Amino acid sequence: MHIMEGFLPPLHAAAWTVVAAPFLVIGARRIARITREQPQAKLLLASAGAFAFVLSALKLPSVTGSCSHPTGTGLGAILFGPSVMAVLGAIVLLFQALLLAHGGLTTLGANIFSMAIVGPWVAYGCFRVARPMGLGIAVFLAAMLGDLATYTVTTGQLALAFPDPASGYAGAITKFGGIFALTQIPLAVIEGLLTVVVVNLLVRY
Amino acid sequence: MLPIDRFAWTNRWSSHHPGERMLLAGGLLILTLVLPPVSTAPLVLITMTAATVLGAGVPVSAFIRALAVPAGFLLAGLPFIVLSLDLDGAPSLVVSAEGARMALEVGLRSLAAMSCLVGLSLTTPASELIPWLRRVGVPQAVLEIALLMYRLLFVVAARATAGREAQEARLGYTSFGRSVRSLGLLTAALLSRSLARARRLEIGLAARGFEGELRVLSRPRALSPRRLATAGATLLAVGVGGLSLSQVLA
Amino acid sequence: MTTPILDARGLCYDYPGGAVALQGLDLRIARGRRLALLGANGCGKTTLLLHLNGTFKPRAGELRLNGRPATYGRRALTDWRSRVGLVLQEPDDQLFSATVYQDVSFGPLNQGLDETRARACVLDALDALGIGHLADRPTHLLSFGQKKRAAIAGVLAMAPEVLILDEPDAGLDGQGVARLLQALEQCRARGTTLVFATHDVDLAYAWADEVAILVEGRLLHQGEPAELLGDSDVLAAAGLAMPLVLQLAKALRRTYPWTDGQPPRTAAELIATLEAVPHAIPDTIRNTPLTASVNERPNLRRHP
Amino acid sequence: MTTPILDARGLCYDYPGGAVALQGLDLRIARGRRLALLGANGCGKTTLLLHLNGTFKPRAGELRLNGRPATYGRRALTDWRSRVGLVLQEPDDQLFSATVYQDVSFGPLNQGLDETRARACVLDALDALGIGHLADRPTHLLSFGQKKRAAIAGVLAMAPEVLILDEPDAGLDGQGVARLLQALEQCRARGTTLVFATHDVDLAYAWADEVAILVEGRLLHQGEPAELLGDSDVLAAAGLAMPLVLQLAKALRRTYPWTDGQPPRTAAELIATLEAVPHAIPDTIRNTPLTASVNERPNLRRHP
Repeated sequence: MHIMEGFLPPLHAAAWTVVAAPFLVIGARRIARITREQPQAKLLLASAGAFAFVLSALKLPSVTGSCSHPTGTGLGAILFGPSVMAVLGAIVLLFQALLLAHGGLTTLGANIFSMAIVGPWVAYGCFRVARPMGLGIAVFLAAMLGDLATYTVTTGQLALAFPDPASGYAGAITKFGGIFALTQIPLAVIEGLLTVVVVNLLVRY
Repeated sequence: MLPIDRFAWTNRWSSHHPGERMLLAGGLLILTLVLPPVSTAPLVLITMTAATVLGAGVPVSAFIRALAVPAGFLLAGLPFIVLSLDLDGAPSLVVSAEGARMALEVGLRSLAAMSCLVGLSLTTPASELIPWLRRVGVPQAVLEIALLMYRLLFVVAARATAGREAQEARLGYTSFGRSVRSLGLLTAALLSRSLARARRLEIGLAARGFEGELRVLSRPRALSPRRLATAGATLLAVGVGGLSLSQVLA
Repeated sequence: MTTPILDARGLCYDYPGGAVALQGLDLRIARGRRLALLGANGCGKTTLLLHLNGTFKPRAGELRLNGRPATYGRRALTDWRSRVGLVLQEPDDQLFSATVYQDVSFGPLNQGLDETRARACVLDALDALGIGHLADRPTHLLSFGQKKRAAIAGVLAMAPEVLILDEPDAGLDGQGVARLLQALEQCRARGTTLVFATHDVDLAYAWADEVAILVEGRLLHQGEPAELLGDSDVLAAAGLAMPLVLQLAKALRRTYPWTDGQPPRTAAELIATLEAVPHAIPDTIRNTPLTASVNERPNLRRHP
Repeated sequence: MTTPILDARGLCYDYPGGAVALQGLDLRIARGRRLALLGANGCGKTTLLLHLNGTFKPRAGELRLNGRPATYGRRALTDWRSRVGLVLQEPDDQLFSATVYQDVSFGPLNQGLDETRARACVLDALDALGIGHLADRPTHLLSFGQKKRAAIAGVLAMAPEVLILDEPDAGLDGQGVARLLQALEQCRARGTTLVFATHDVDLAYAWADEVAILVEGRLLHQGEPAELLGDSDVLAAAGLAMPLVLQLAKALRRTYPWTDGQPPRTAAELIATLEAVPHAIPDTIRNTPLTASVNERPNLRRHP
């Protein structure tokens, strides 16, 4: 769920950028080191990133009829690890803003934090923890909970920016959380199912 | 796929130095964020639309279409700022004056900011914006990956589109269950083929002497002082206009 | 005259971003025939094919399927795509499953057939394309020609009335093309209408009952292969060259005339024609040196 | 006899997984000529090309570059690839940059040229391929034929002594092939040795000074195009058909003989030959019906 351009107050936008920055610096250093040792990794990472961008532009079948898009967050985290995924995810988000007008430049920091940092880390953690329960279950939980974590963070970001005049942050979280619960939980489940189908096929290849 | 990109390469300003457009769109974006939105945002929206449509010659329909999707999300989200949730006693939703004022400000600010983003991306290819990230300290390796990704995403997108068409021709999206399965099949195939393509690209680039750096030369383009001055004057006018209009409104 | 199975009238289509693809295109596809859609790269062939099975909806114009105007509701599209099968140019774009068998079963299962009937359709399609022995092979280990036939089998298994193929000969060597055409002849024998989009005039001339020539998103002409492909003006307008066999047949006719019947369509036919001639050529001709200048070699084949 | 620019002897190569690609292949590439590597799909053409520029290292056998045995150190490879340019079949596997100009500049920069000289090489290569006007176009908005020429320019900008192209005509229509061959003729005029891998016998026959026929990872024959491509036994062993022009020239020769000079290589030459004949054919022949049976249409083109 992208926060659109100009939606966040400037201070919030700047603050989320600062929060996301250390993760990106670590990820970028790691990529710089990997590619110094293996220059071909540049081609592989760029291909994976291009794939992630295209995946996010494919429409996901949805029960409600509304259209949504797979985030590929869980899949990316499982395949490449969360620190590399933070940088790839950030580039994908930049392209989504510039090529599709999804998200924005000033809100890039906030979106990177929810979608390219928290989502992948949660997915990766779930995958590691749930791996003994079987590949399918681990992949499903990783992808679904990674998505839900992203939505939860987005809810928090919006609530912090727009506290309810009457009930403050608690009310704002209830409001924004309510919308996301209705629309995004089914999508997170679908993303989980989709990722299981994909990983099963990849394992078989 | 990706009509915004097509206009970015074919508009009237595409042969100009990208810095000129970054100054205009980026400057307006900053003004939108820092100045009072109710007075500034409409000026920014008008200026950016005029620049993109009249200046760069992007069809107004393309500008509106690019703006429509995020603006739709914006409209859907604003009621939740207008409505206030009262948690004391039985929870109830009420329209609050403060909420309405905030929604107006956020809505205008966001719409104006989107027009800057859309105006910039309809007139300037993403591949010309990315190299500027070097100036904020992004490592060369990451920039090279981003630029390569820009090229490859069109290649992958073409395969994704064709694959989707082939699956639809074979009735792969006629029910929910089939759709999830078809999309899963498509995703897995795209991923493994993207990685296979990376290996073929490795061979293709090795034949051209690739040893680690993806260095290329761009055609030199000069910044036009006249256009820079025009952009600066526009920014000044919008800034002064926004500020004085907000005084009048107050 | 019977109702055409597909009838397109005045189709217009623009791509987002402004590229015009079709500008008022007409086309009639008659049942049970072999139609070649000919045109240079970028003339709108592929865009047209994507209209013929309902993937794209025209901005203007109308498509009739068996005489009735096409509608784009979900059920109508399902029915449409069961009748009109489309095979894209690149087999890798349409093979998704792990094995050939699984991949070919994709369409029949989506049509709602039960497993027994789907299995019969799959085996039947594999058989028609002569790849029954490849059923359990993983798709990514097939050769290019095998992939192509597997992709066609996947569409054929849905038993379409019309089978539309985009550039079926692209990337195949001579034997591969021969095998493919043989397989398609099998399909036609079962009554399937065949449509090829191609830029290969030689193939279209040798194979089609009818050709439709496209130029810049419009139909230039539709008719008899020998007539259209023998007309230099039509070909020049379409940016195509004359089929080699026809070029030679015409050249031979000037010096070495035959009657006004149908000119030969393949090298084999042309040679058979020549061999049927009594060898009574006077010695004066027999001894005339006929070699063209060897030093001067034009770069362009097929462009006299 | 001069030293061949590239000389392969007994190359052997296996793919991981057991597929044998080359089994003792020999090949000599003479300087300044046009060599066509002919063979059916899967005969090892592409694998051979990847050996010729050092991408693959043979399991056994030897490659000599200008008479000296190839080595596979980093510096040796850099030098080798500057001398032997390889253009892959799929332009998307070789184009990686946003614009044509940027992409073409990659090779010269890797060769260590300074900016001024690299820019000169880029413009020169774009010019040779007739795509100077596309320099600032984005790679992804090019047509297939334009992409192909851009990919070739990217290799040509490195000023290789040998330019090797894998299936250069694949996916191009007649005009696209003509434009490409014209551009390559420009390269040859500057002294570049040209090597094509193709399965198109017509193209090879019309274009090459010399052909090498590959079968299952071995060299079957290397020699004169007219000689090898006119030999039915050689062609049958390689799974290839005879070039159409040569088939007809031979058929005509039986009924309509010419001297023992070089047979014509293109339709244009063949037709010119026919038109040079005095029209004194007796009326008895002129009136003989020569049409082949129209109802019986062989499916296979080029396979008599």
